[in-house]
Amino acid sequence: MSESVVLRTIGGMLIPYILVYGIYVQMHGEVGPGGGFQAGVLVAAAFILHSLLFGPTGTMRLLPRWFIDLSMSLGVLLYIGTGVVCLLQGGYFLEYSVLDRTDPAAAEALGITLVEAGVGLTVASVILTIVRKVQGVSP
Amino acid sequence: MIPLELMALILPAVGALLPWLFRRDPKLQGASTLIITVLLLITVIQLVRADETSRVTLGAITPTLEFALQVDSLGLLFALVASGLWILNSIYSLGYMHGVYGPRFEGEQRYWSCFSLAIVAAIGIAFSANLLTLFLFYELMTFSTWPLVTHSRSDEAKRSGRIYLGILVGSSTLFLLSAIIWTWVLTGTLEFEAGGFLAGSATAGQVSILIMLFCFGSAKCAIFPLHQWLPNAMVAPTPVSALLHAVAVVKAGVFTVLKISTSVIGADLMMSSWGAEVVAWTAAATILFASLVALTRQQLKARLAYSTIGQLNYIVLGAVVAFPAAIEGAALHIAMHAFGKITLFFAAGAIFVASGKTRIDQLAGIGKRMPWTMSAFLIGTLSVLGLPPLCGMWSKWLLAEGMIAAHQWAFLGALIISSLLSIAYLIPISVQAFFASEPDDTSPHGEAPWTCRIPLLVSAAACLLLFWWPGIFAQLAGMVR
Amino acid sequence: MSILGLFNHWAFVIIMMLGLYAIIARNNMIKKILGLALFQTGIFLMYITLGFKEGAASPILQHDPSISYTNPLPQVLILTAIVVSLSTMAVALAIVIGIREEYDSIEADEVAHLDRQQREPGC
Amino acid sequence: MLSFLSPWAPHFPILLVLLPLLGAVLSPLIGRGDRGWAWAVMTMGATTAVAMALLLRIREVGAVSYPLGGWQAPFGIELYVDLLSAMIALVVAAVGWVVTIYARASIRVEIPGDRLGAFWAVWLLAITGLLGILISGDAFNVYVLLEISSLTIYGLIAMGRSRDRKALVSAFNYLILGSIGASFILIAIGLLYAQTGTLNMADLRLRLLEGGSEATVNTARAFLLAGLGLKMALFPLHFWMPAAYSTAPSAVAGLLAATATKVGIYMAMRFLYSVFPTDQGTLTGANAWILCACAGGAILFGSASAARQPSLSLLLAYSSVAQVGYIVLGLAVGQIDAMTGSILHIIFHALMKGGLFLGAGIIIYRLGGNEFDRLAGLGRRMPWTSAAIVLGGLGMIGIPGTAGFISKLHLLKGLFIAGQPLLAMLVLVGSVLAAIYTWRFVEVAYLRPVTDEDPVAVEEPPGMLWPMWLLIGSSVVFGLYPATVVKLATDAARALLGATG
Repeated sequence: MSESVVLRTIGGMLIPYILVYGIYVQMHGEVGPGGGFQAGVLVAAAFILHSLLFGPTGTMRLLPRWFIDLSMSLGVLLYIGTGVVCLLQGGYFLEYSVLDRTDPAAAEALGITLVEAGVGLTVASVILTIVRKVQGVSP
Repeated sequence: MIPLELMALILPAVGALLPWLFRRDPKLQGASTLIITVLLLITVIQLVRADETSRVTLGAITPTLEFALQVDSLGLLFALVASGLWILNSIYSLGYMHGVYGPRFEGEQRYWSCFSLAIVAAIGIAFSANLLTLFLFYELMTFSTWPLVTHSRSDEAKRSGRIYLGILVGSSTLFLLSAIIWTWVLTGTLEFEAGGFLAGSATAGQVSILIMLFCFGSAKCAIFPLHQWLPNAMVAPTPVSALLHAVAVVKAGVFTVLKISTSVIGADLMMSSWGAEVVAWTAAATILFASLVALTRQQLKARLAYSTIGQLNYIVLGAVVAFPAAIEGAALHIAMHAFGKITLFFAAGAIFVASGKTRIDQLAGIGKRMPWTMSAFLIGTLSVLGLPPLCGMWSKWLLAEGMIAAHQWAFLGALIISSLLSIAYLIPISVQAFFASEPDDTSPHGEAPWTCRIPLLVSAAACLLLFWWPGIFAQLAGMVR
Repeated sequence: MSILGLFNHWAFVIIMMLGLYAIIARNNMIKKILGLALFQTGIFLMYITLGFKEGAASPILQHDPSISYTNPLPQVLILTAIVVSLSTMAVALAIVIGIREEYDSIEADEVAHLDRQQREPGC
Repeated sequence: MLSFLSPWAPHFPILLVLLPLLGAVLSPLIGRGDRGWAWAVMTMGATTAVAMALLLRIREVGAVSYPLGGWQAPFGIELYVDLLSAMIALVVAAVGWVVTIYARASIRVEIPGDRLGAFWAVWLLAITGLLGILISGDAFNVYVLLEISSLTIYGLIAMGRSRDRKALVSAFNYLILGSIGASFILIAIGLLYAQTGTLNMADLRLRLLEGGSEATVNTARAFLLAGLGLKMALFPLHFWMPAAYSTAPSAVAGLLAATATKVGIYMAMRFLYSVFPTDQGTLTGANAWILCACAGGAILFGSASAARQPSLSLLLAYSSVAQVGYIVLGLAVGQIDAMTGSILHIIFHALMKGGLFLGAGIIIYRLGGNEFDRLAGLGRRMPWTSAAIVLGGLGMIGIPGTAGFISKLHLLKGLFIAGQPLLAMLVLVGSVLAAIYTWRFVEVAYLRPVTDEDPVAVEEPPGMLWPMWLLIGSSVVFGLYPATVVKLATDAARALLGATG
């Protein structure tokens, strides 16, 4: 935890921008460089910065362990769920185009966005978990 | 309807389970085993009487490779001997084990159970339809008799158990199994066939090597230098030595050799191959060697064990010389030697139960205290020597005839010399027992309990009767050639 | 083909061997992990250089059919491999933390020594 | 039997990984302890059913391909399941299921509640990775899935720390070696990709057959073999295994012994025979000889070391080193019967060694460890456990009537046909050595008297007993009635070698 007021103030100001940038990378991943992995790391970085500035326990209060665990599972679930919905729609696993048979192109976009969202969620929470383990913050 | 062949396997297998079911009641354990033994003998007799037998499949590895049973005359001979003597031996076991180890000895269930399993193995070996099945039961026999050898759990028993298992498992996996697989690769089959099936599929050199692998692989026949397990196995309780290490286990070894000679390799190939000659010379040497060693052994059971080694190699010799008369003699010797030798072991055990004596020099004058036992011992001795009017004569006669027919004078000489030597190591025991005077410090004792005495008298009587009426045994042996 | 013709291979092999050396020669477990990371980075470099094409654009779709792209597949693969490597680091660090908790040391020889000590009187 | 699954039939391959993955993800939400366990058992049950159905389907219709996302191979990522992979997948799933059932009690004593964490999730994820390797038709995906299973396995081994802190060290060493091995595999895949420009395994084969730089292909094969050798603990790359198996929680040891190294061997089969070009279906030159030498060394060294270990777990682990040798020997000879023997041994050894490690675990559960000093008189104290261990040991020797015999029979036949009687002798010598190490246990358990201070009878928990007997018993059943499995394995071996002919 940093005692420096400068660091705390400036750092605190940075966090929202990092988050927004993360979300941009996430959403833009479908058409340009980016995607769930990168976005997840950026989002996690924001919270790591938070924990460096305001102490691990502070971040812990913000994002409790059960929440991180949940979002870890939910991310993968989102990924698998998209695939399973494709299965149920009669396609192959992760064959997004069957999500909406009237407009396959839009369905592709929808599918990839959902999957990437899942990846992002999982990556962010996994990285946070790893960092907490190293920080030695027990639940 | 369960086929009789299968029945003969299932009965002793059930017999192996019963002791655990009746673990609370030792009387019931003995009684149930006895009932099983009688049922088994009846089954085997029914099989002998049956005109036709069918092939019974137990399991299959590939469509052409099965665990299967098929009865033939040699197998019936062995099964008949094993199951018949099992009855006597079970009665004897009751008397012996309770006499030596007390009414509820430790490991009682294990003892009865493993005994039954050994009989399963013997029957399985006798009736196996192919080498694979034979190997299955051959190994089952090794592993089921190990707990009997180490029954006392002493350090000596442990050491003997290691030698027992080491030689038997080592030789059977290294030699027998590789011979079996090699045969399989060469011929594509493992099914026994009268007259052999190897001819035409293997070169002379391969046949010779196979013969040696087979014969040294079945180390249960106690051929030199793989005989060491047998004297070591004498650490087991005497009923085990009597039935297993004079009859079932060792005869399984020579049975395997005989079966391979007649039904895998075939007499013609046997006679022309140098491998058979190597085995024959080794067997002849073993016969003489064992007889000489027997002379030096003062432990009664050890002397009997070396005598067994010699007698077993008569059979191996007959099997590899492979002249019809020699084969018939070898087959008959399986039965005839069994009756004689089991009598001797029964007597040795009875002496131990009654007096606690194990050494030959302690037996002076014991004939007066145990007249029944020692008379039976004498009969057994004479039968093993092959003197009329006892059954051991027939098989030796035929073996000698075979050697003469094959012009194998050296082997005939070995037979004769070893017979003379066996007179030297067996007869003095009886002479001493009846005619020497007892040392003064002997504590008085009488005969062994009747459960020990009856089996040995019955087997002694059988030695006598089978001379006059060799009947079914001679017939079966005659069919082998 | 000259020796330097496969310049990228030389580079990746040298980096890998540096990593391997660290794994073998360093006693400190964290340094071993760093060596492992270096080792894996060498391989990533090999993959990425595989996809390189002189004068080609990075593989971002542009609406110009004449442009030639570098091969994107190795980069995608290596992205995955980096994630795998990251997870390996995470697990490795977690285990080292555990070792530190149990043995109060992260020097390989000290830990081995403690294990031996434990065994001898334990028997 | 499994007809209700038939509408899903085309999707069996993906379901095989999807089910355990879903189970793993949901498991933290379900809960720890018994609820997590029940969930894992259900998941594995469903997975096993799918694996069974997949095998039955493949027996009917032949190998199945599944394009992920509908992208057809070689452009998309393909799942490819043939007889070989379906058989091994069934073994992994079924043994995984049985061990999961067993794990309940043993985990409870070996891992304290606060360390339990996401145990069941990691456990299921490991199985997901192993199953994934088996059904993947894409070389790079094999690598990723291999790492997924390996990483989870490192974690699972490390959880043995509560019983024995050495578990952490062995997990660390395994991690370092395993990662180096995986990196070698990654290099090999990279070289193959550089040579051919494809990652699809079937496509790789076609393009490699067209020719190309032999040096690149050979280098790739060398890297692959070194990497896989580490993963499957092939002598002399086996150091990590005894330490890891003997310190891991006993349920984990059972799972690993039965499945993890087997999957490594499967990969070797897959790559060597259906990716790399072979000469008439056999390996040639240095490849074959190096593998044979390693296998021979494994058999002799593994069996001989097993006889000298101080505890049952270590004995079993070294025995595994030897058994891997048998399998690799059959693989290296590349003769159809030998290959059948190898495939059979993968399956049967999984059953037997899995069962044996479960037995060793029961002893740990009750006596706190399984050093031979503690096992005196075990035959009377824990009769059912000891009997199962003896039976499994007989299988290791290859006594007829046990499954071990069936596989060794085929292996030996293949070696004889391939004109390698010396190697066959080596296998037989290995069997004799196996008899020695098995008998070491037998003598201690049955001949050494119970020491006075110990209570004579020890209760054997039924929840652990019957999974062990299920594995050991099935190995005996397969020893007597192996026809179906042998037929399948022969077909699989023929497909594997014939694909190259």
